[in-house]
Amino acid sequence: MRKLRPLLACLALSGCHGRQVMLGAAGRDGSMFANLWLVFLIVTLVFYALVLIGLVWAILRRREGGEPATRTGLLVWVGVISVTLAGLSIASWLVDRNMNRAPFTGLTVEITGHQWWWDVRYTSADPSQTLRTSNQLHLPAGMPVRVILKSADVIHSFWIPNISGKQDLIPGRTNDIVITPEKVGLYRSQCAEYCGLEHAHMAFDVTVEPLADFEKWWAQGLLPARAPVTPLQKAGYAYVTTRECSTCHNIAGTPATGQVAPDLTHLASRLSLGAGTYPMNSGHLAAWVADPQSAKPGNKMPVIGLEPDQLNAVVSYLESLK
Amino acid sequence: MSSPCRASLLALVLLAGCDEQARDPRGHPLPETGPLLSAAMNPARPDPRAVDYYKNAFEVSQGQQLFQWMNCSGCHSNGGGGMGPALSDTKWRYGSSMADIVQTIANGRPNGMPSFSGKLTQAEMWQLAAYVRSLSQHVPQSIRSGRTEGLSVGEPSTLRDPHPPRAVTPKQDEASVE
Amino acid sequence: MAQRWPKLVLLVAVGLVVAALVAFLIIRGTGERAAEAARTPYEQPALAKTAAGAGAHPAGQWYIPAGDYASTRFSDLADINTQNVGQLKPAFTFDTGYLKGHEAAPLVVGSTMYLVTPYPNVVYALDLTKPDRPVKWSFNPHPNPKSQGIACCDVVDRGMSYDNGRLFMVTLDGQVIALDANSGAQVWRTPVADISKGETVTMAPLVAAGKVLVGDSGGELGVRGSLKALDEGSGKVVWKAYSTGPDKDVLIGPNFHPYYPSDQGKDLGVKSWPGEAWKQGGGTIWGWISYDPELHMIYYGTSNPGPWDAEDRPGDDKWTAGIFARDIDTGQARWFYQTAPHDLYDHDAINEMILLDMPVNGTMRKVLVQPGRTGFMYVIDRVTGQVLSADPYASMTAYTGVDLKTGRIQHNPAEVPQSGRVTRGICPAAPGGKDWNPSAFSPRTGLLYVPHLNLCMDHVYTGANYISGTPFLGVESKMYAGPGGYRGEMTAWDPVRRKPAWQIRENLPLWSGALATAGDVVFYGTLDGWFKAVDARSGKLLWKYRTESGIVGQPISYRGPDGRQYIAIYSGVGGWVGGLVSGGFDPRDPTAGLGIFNAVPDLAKYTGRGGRLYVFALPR
Amino acid sequence: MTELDPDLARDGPELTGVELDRRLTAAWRRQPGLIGWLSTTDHKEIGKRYIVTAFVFLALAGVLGLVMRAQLARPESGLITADRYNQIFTMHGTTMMFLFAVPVMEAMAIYVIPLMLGTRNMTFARLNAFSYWMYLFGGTMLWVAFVLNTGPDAGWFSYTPLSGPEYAPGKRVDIWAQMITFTEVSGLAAAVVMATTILKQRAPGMTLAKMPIFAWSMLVVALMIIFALPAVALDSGMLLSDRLVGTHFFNPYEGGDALLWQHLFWFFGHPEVYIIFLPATGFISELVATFSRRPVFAYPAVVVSLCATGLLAFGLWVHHMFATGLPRLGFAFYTAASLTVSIPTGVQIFCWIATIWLGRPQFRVPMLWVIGFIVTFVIGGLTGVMLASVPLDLQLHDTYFVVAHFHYVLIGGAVFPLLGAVTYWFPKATGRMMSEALGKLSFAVTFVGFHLTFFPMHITGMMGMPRRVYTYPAGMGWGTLNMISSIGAAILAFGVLLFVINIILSFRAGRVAGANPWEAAGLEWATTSPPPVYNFPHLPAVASRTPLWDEGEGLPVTTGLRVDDRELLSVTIIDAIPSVREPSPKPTIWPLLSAIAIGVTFVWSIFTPWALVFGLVPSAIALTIWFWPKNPDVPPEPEID
Repeated sequence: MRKLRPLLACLALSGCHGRQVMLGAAGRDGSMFANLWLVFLIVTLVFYALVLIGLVWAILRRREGGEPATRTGLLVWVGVISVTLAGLSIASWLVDRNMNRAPFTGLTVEITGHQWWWDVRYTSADPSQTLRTSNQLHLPAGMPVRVILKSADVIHSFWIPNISGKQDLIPGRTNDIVITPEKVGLYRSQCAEYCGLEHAHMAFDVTVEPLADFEKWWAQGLLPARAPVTPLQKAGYAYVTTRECSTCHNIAGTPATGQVAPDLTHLASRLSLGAGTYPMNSGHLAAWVADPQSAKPGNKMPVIGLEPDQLNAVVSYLESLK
Repeated sequence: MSSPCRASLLALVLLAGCDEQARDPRGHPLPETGPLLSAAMNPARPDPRAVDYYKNAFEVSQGQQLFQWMNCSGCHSNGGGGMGPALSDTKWRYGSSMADIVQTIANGRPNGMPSFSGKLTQAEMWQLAAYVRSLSQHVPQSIRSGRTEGLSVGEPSTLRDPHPPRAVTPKQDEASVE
Repeated sequence: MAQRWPKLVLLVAVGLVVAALVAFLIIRGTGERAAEAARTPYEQPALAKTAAGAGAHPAGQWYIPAGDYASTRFSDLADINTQNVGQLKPAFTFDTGYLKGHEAAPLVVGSTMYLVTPYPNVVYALDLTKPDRPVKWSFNPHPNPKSQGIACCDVVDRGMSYDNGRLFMVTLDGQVIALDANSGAQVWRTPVADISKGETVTMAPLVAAGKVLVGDSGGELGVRGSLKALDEGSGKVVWKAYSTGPDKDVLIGPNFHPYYPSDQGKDLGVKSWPGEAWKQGGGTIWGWISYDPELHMIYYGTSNPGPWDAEDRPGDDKWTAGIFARDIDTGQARWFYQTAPHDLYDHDAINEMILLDMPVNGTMRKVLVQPGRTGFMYVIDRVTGQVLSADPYASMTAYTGVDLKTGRIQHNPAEVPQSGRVTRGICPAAPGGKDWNPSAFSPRTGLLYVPHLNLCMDHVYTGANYISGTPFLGVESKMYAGPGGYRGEMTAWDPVRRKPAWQIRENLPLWSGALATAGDVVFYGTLDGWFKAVDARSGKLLWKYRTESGIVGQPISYRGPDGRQYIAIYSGVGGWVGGLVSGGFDPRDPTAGLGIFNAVPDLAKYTGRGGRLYVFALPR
Repeated sequence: MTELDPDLARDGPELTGVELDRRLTAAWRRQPGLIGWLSTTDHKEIGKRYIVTAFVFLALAGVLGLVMRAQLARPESGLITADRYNQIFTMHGTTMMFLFAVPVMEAMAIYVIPLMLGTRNMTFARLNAFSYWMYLFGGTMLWVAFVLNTGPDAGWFSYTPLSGPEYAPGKRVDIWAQMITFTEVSGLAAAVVMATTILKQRAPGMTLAKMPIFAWSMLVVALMIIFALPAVALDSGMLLSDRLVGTHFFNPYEGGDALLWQHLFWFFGHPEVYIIFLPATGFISELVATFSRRPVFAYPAVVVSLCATGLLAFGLWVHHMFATGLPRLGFAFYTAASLTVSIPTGVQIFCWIATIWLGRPQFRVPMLWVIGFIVTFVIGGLTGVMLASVPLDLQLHDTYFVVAHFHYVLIGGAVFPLLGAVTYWFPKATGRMMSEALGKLSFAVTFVGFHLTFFPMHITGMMGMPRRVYTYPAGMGWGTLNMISSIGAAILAFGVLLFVINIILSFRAGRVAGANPWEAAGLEWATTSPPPVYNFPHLPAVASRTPLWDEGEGLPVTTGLRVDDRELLSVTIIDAIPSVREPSPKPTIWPLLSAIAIGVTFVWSIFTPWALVFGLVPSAIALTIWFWPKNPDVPPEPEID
């Protein structure tokens, strides 16, 4: 029983708030998972208890009296296991079927995994309403969302534990998963398939918000980047949109049109930096731009070696990209 | 085999192994602010950085990725050329040394090669140069890879002639004569 | 049992004999009918005719590459005919001194022939009156050498135009130059392209109604395509019509009445693109412009959208890969038809449009006919933009047809390229059923002579990165011969009956233009350097001549000062497919040259580089 | 006593005792010196080398595990770089699975099985030696490469395309794939030797129904290896050719498929777990019987369970791939199959507990490991039940929950029984007992350290921590639990260290053990400790499953085998009726030389495909000499009635 206590503590943790926990139950699948897991947990605990009781009893029992009916016991045991497993199978199958029956209402997000960041595209029948962003996901609460998953290089896995289970992004295949976030809040997703050097730093933020807020966010996302205002920002703009940055990154409405790295159009409105490596703030932004290889060694952004005043200007401009 | 002999052999393997297989995400820069390509001016003394790139599998693979990302493949295809000259043959209009190639990438060339100075870091240019050399088997066979994850582009580089044809250094191709 | 055998055998034998007899009669009957049909097809009254008013051209002269505004490339000289063409001999040759693709058509004005070479776009004026045809003058515009590196498919020049004592030429780096035809002196020079953005100019400018019309090249480099009209006298830009972007940039106004609803709406040049993709959206104009003086309208096609990777640009990508009709004075669009909405394969619409008047379903219609890169022969009402018919003339797997109700091309879902998985067997390949090399039309036969391709490809999207002045493609592709194993084909197409009259298979892709003459001879050249003359009615090969290099030029015919009929053609391999030889590329890489070199890895066996004008005439 | 006929060539009533020992020793001993040492075909020597080598790999991989725990003790720790960490976790997994777990089980069997079956050596003794050399070379190559910074870094599962030619530049993954080739050759060789030995070389009278359960488990395992390993051999071969000569097996662009790798890998990979686990259940059955002083309860049920597990193991592999987007309908089948496999395991656990119940348990050190096994393994089994469910697996997959699960299964389910088995058979191999006190201490420390390390991982997994991350951000709530795990890992390592110390001390100064110190029932205890080079003076014959308990000292023997040459007795497969006297090959250096030639070919072929052509020549020469018939004129032995 010693081992049960932490297990129960774990169960208790499900009540705690975590941005990346399985028992967060913030989505349709997440809730079903929590319930099914509880069923499995109780059943397995009962069986574990039975085994331990049997073992302790076998060790401690006094060795007198006749042969107990062990043969019958074996048959009963096999019967009990079989029936229980059949029950668990059916329960699991029912939940699985239920998860797959999520209604689909039309919001489709296309996510492409890259080493080591996420390219996110909100599709629309009207191509000009297509929204492209990176390393973040905004979802309307209560609406099933179809997520189309592709990979540009190796296998990654899409997983927002609070909301739903995993689905792999496999090169040459297009997978999809329907997720239904239910609780408004901030969550975190992390790549769940080993994808190379910086697998540990391949996360993104998930914001579940009311539909109205979501639509507002989408509309804002379609706007081009803010124009620089202060002289410092203008100097940063000049650097970012003409030099190394622009070769890889896109900032809508500017000459920075690179397509091989995360979109920076509304960078400063995101919650984190470097695919969940740093929280977003000016200090981290400066640290990241100055030396992206220090916090996330091996990522594809090179060390440019900016002079201090250039760095100031660049960070000042990037910070203004709300 | 005597034990000192064995030890030295091991050390040799060790050195070779480290060079070719190491992965340094920062590249092998002399200081980024240092003089650009000083060695390119002096062909007698090759740039000390060169060997760190073209004899390193990781750097070549990074160069390969940049070759796609920076649209080099748009002109030079997978070495066969198209808008730009072929890189997989034996003709080198502007020199075949690592420093020459970096110079070409950095400053461009008059017949259409654009300049990437200010668009790429020096380390990236060296990685690209290493990959460009690999297109004509100018890097050790052991660090080339059999294929890319993509459309098959013919004979795998690992099987091409391990003895590369000797490079022809700056000789004006008649096509480039105006 | 044994006794029944002979009976059985007899029965079977008799049955077989009867069956064979019946079959023989049936086949013979069909054969006779077919032969009959082949003998008398063109005696019908309803022939297609050159559009009234657009077919005029000065007798025995050649002012613009297409010969006339209707783009027929028809010469009314008949001295050389099917009987005597076999005696053609070279009259003279001229070496240009450059070894890239010679795609231009020579011009003949009076007693002077004007030639333009590929980059560096040198112009020569040859005096035809003297026996050794000396150079009267030459002009070197000195274009920026950097432009060589951003020209997608060899540094070609497709010709000049002559009007009113002046020659109008373009340079690879995007300058339009007017020259005095007598002296070769520069009259004006206007830059219309920015090579730092990837813009070049390779097309032949068209002079009409006092304007020099010139577009741009660079659909492979994320150029935002546009057509410019320059004042013939001053070189000032009169109007400029973009192929993407808001209506005011595209010169779409109240007179714009596209036939199909999918082309109606405000600012479709922005709304049919994601985000700001239209700014690098391609739609360049590097092909041919036709002009109908009666309707006062010009017709031209726009090129592929950028990038080639269609997954990067969801939407219809207006106004790329389509045909515009515009008012020549104001540039205002009149109608538009998109041959390939959301183009998947680089199937531009820049090919030549031949203006014809012909019966369609019993009534005469003013039409334009375009052998499209999509592989369809489009017959479009040139007044309204309605597609009257679209029939495949080349091997086709990519499309299943064109819906004449909506005008939309129908894709074969199995051949839609994607990222991460190679889609195989796409026909036609990226250069299309036919590339730029123009067809000819003979009003005598009512047939269109289409030199075209039989190529298919494997294609995969890889995602594109936009860096100004570098390629913007995002594909890898590999081309090869289509069904049948041959790579080029000369088709004589009957636009009225909507089917080929005859076809000639060519081993190598056909990259030269065609010429039809009143002597009922059709001329064209092949990549292995053969210049061929065939019977316009039957396709029978009448004569051929081996030139020094592959032919990618446009043949013309003129009457010399000595009164004889001449045929002129450039020989000098190059262009997209011929670039393999002229650029010295490496065909071991199957993706080289955007994948086209894989279709002609043997080209160097047939031809070396060259750059020579050949002029043929009958012996005296 | 009359003079013995010096030409008497067969053992029998006249030829016993010292003279028999002299003659048999002369026939079976190997040459002295280095060459002799390298040439040996004695299963005991090979088995001991195998065991020691496997434990060396265990220690190395364990150290890597400690390094990983040190790195993960704190969030955003900069102790080792991402690149190093990825190499380390790959090496840890690869070494543990391919170089420790499977080989050590084979190794124990190579040592014990012939003794258990009452035979003088294994069939194909030279192949057995060859198997060891290939294993040694493969493991050495991997570790030398790792030291040279060429350690594989694509995970022990090496999913394509991460392990493919584009995303794994250099020779790192080639080393991994070629190491697989080495272990495949070695594993298949050992499996063939094992299966044939068990089927054909049992003591007369030891019918299949009287065979020790450990032999049963090894028979099932050997057959599983023969069916499972070719899948991964094919897989790694295709990977190598993709990388080296540009084939497109795993290139989706050209019609290959990244998932093909996973299917083939897990078709091997899941049975692999049972290949490790089933021998451990065999150990447990032996230990439980000995220390409960009665035969295992419901022998037929246990044997059927073993076979059922072996069969079912091949029907589960897709449960590693629930998140790959395969058709969901089929998943229900794999869930059911995965759950079904816990029935035979449940049966075995019931039987062991029932054996304890019915017996008179003695709590010696091996028995403690058995109890530790049951307490620990059952947790791993039950979390496995959770992982079999598709909806649960889609969350739990690739998190630390899974890390916890399989360490409970593999350490609790295989290493604990192994350590128990080593303690149990140590006196047989060395003639000395292991220290009981130190053994109890090491058990206690290991047990506590293990649970402290791995139990918290269930929770870190539930809290969303993915596997194979070299670091994790602060503020995720994972810090404390990871710190506990790291402390636990140190304790666990200390426990294992105590075990090793116990072995070393006991080897030198342990209490001298007799032939049967545990008073066990198996034939291996019928000979001296350590056994003579020829194992048994006369081959024993048996009539029950517990011969030593039933027959005591009067174990019947079989006679008539040659004493002047190596000869084995073959029996019929089911009833163990003697059928043929078979010569056993003499020691020779050629298995080693063949292994060297083939090993060089393998290593060389990482660099060029031509190696396969050129390397074929020395390999063929070495193998030809090895196989050359030495006595072609000796007629085959007549059948025995």
